[in-house]
Amino acid sequence: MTRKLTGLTASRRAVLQGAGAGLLTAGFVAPIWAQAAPIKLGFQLHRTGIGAAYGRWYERTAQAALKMVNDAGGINGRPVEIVFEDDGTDPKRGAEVVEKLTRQHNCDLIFGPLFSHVVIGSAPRAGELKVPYLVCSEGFHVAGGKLNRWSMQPGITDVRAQVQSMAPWVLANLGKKVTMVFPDYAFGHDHRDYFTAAVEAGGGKVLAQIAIPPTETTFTRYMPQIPTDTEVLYHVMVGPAVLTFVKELGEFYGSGAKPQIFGFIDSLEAVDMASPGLEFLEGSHFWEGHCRNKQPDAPDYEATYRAAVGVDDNGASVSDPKDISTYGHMFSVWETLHIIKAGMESAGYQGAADRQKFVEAVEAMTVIPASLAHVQGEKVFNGKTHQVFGLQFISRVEGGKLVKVHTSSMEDGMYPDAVDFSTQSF
Amino acid sequence: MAAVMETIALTRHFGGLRAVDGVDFRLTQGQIHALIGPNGAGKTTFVSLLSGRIPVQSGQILLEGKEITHLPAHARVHKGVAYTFQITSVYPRLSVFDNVALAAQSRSPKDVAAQVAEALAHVGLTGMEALLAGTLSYGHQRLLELAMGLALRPRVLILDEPTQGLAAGEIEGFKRLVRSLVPQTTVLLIEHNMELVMDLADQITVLNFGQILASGTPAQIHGNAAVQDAYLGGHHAAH
Amino acid sequence: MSFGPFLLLALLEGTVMAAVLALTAVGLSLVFGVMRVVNVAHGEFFMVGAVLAWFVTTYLPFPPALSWLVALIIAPLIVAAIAALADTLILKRLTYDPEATIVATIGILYMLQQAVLTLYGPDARPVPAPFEWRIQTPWFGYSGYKLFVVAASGAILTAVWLFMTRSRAGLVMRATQVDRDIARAFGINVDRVYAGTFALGAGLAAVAAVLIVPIQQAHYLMGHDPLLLSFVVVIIGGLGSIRGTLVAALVIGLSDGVISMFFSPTLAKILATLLVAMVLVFRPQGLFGAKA
Amino acid sequence: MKVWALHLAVVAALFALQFVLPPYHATNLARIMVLAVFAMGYNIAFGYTGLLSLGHAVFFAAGMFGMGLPVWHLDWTALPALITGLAAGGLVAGAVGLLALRTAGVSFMIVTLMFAQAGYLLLLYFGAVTGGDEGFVVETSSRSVFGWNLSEDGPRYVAALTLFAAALLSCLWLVRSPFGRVMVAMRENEDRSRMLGYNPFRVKLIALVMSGLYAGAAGAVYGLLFGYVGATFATIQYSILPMLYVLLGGAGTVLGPLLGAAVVFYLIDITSAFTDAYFFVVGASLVALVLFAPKGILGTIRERVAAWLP
Repeated sequence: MTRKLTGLTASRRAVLQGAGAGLLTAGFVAPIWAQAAPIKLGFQLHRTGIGAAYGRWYERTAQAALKMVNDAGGINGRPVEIVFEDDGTDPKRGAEVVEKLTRQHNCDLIFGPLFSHVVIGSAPRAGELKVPYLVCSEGFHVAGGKLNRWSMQPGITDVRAQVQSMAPWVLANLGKKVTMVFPDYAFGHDHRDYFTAAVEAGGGKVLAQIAIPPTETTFTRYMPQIPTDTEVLYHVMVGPAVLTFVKELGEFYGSGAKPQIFGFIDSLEAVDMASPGLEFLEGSHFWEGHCRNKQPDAPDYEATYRAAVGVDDNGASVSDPKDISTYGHMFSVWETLHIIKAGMESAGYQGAADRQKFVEAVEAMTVIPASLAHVQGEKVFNGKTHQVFGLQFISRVEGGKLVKVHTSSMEDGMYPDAVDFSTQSF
Repeated sequence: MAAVMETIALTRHFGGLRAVDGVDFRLTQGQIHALIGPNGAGKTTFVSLLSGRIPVQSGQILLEGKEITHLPAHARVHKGVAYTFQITSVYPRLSVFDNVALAAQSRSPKDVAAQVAEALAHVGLTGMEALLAGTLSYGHQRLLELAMGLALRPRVLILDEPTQGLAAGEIEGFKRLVRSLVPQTTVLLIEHNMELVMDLADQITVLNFGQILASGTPAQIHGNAAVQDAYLGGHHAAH
Repeated sequence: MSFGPFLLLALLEGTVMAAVLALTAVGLSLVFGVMRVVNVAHGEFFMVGAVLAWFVTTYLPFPPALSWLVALIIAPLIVAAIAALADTLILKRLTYDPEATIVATIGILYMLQQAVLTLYGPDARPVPAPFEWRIQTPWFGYSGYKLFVVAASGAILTAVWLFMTRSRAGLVMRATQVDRDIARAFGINVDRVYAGTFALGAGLAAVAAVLIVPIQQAHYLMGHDPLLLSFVVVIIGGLGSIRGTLVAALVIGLSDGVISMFFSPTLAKILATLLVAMVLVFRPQGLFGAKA
Repeated sequence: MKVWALHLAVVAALFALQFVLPPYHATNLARIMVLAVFAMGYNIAFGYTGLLSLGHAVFFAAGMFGMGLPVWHLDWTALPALITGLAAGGLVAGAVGLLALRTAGVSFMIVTLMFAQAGYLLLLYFGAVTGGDEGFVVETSSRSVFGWNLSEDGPRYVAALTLFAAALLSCLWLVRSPFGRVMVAMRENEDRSRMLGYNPFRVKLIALVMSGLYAGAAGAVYGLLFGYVGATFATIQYSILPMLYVLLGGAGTVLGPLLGAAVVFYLIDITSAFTDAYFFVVGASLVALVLFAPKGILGTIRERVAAWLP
């Protein structure tokens, strides 16, 4: 305890992991780093709790991005360190972790959280501490105006834009009568609200909205609620029971007639497409934030990225082909770190005093071209809503692999600004 | 003579066991009344019904002419019926003062300390206020129990086997104490110690198989052959 | 879907749920009945059983059916051993004081859960079913394995019932349930009976888990739901009454599928939870148990 | 006198600590003080009256949402919202108590657990009003009391300390009052207390409502000081934590909850740096406490050296 009260002890494990890459290359590539104090980035990580399956891959992606940034000379010529702190996927602990990263580890900024309730629970504290808080969450909370000027989402498109840009293609190619199955909490409600609106705007009809409680472990009994005249079944599930859901869907339809199936890859994130019981997905479609199976038209840097994060061409860990990554989402960590680098360099970031300058520098970003740093593709950042917009992919399951059949346009995902953070005070 | 407490056809069965079976009973104001009978005769059940620890099945209980049959136990205490337990039931982890204060403040929140001092003085435990009740000797715990009963300033004080486990010398003191309570308080005593009962009681009621076998003065009870048969059983036969 | 097939599916699902519930809850009921211990860690014994099944099926080089069978034997044995150890090291020393044991089993809950998190990790992992067989009706398909689960649960529950009513060990357990002191006076080693009962209760949870894990996934937080559901079943059936537990499992399993068609499932869960509270308040012997 | 001096000294020391501690630990201490008030409420029910509840999370959440919902939907200012939060904690405790107190012991634990679970699910079910699983942010503009902006470190610490001091001193007064004596009597022997003229149901209900007021106040202030209101605070974990704080610090001691909350907070904070399984510590301490130190830290100290400790 006394040791703790001095405020000096860092998270041992976190420093070992986070600093490892940076310090190694420090002596190697750029000897001047010997004098330069490192830039410390705090990572709010879902290492335990309900978000842990994502957290593991987010940590791995962050390590890979860190290595790449340090290998390329760090940020403003300074080495970079990441301090990881587990938030247990809990909003109370999340706010405490923001505090710890900022005040005990003296991190320059914080990034990385995915689950919305953690983001919403932690963002107020980040705002009070005036520390930039870059979330990798997909939630509509940032652009929805719920948070504050210190919170941004520059690494991944939000749910609203994702679902909205799916609607035109789904209506044109799969059918007009849609039934939606989604988890009965905020993330699912965003899907429900924005996809329904987009379907109706496109002349289609949502026949039924089936909300499933997040604690549910068996789903078959919900399936008779799917109207028989459904042309498209839209599904998105999250959490440890995702595989059960998809398997039971397959059992339910069996070899009988079934509607077109369109799912968000969230329903199968970190799940092997070759799992027994998933054969029925053959020919169905998925939204993908980033194509899990390497596509023939993939740019060169896609291979570099996969090698860096240790993922093979099928989206599995290179060390274990059954260990599937959260490939459709984890690029957001990679890209966020590169936004941090770009923002800090453009702001001439020196230390904590320049945090506001950093936020303003990110707000000033607009078009972000595709590159290794932005491996998922071209993006447009909206400085007013603090939300980035990007391209979305639709893939079809062919021979157990996800084959890209459609890329949305940037405009498909655009919607009117709900907030203008740039006019708010810091 | 006025009855302070009265029961009419009071009944309580447990399954097939008729623990208390149609008892009509009068407790006369200002007396020491003893309730005797063999083990299992229903004495403790009977006083539990009086004090409200066990709900009545049928019949009535009157306190100074007013019906209290279905009044909960704690409300009867406020009406003036106090009960001390067969097995010493002080709060062992609380101080002697707190034990008595709990009783005193239940009656009146005013001047608790003075009331406590008075009750402790009455039973001769003055000076032990700060001790934990659980550290007292058994005899002292019984006295403390009695002090708690007194601090309630009851009209009817029910003592369930108060001398059980007391040394002979302590019993003498106990007798003096109980005598000093009447006639302000009416005492109902369950006792096995016949010598004590004969010496102390103004009136005796004998219960057997849940019914009243006999009732009268000590002399009357002493001469009652039915009581001798039922209660003293083999002892009588040996004569 | 028209009403007939709809009902058929609801009944099928209800039967599976009832079987699973009965199997999960019977251990909890047994432990409460014999030992008067409310085992809050019951769900974690279930979870450990499922995780052990994953380890066994993953690391044994046998075909799925065989390695699953091995898991069905090994996992409950290991879980039972853990439970017996917990009983001897912790519960016995608390002399089975009801409130202290609840606090202690909450502690055991966290310890088991976190130990699994460390050794197994946070991912949900599938365990292959011993066989893949799908029944196709004209209206919907159904998992043949789920029907197997119903049959297996029935067999196991029958075995438990026979054990309790016919075997000497069962007799000893029931004697201890009636009166621990008298049982001791008759020379029954109550300590061993308790350890055995606790182990048996936990082992049954693990058996249920191994049966169910092919239709769910093994995950370190999966014990929460079975625990709450077991509570619901055991309390509505009457604490400690095994027959009541079975009846309640059947009623709740069958009605749940139907109820959640008409109400929101969250609302159904709220109502079930409140029902449990009300049963404890107003009818502590349970809805189906005999009056104590 | 010694007793009041000790407790006032603790309050004074806590006041002084804000100038000494590094800001990280000062904010932690502000959190700990509010959580300690929650635990004090738990202690009134469990430590003093013997009511072992597994549902206190719902009282804390009632206070939090009782404060947060009027601020969010009706644009209330902080002060009246704090009062509704406090009242919500007491009301929910009263409603739960009216039913749950008809049971005792193990049944009481399960009934309170079930009510709390139902409360959590209700928060999710009425997500449109409560923010559901995501919860909601309490706007900084609504977080001022008497012109003090509670989102700033200094005022926040003082506000937490004010609540803590008020709770500590009123708790001290309560347990040394005649009613405090009756609560303890109820814990020690309910049957005997009834025969001294106390209505057990009434005494326990009053104790539970006071406990709920403490928990509600803590929930309301926690939401206000840290700017977030969410349904996770109604989960079972937040019923178990105050129990752990109280068992560790010492059930039935006035300062135990503060000590317990502080030790558990730093146990988790420190061990999370070394292992993912930091909740193992929570489980192991629960087991160790019931096995080896059922009286907790201060309870043991009181027994061995300082019998005067309230």
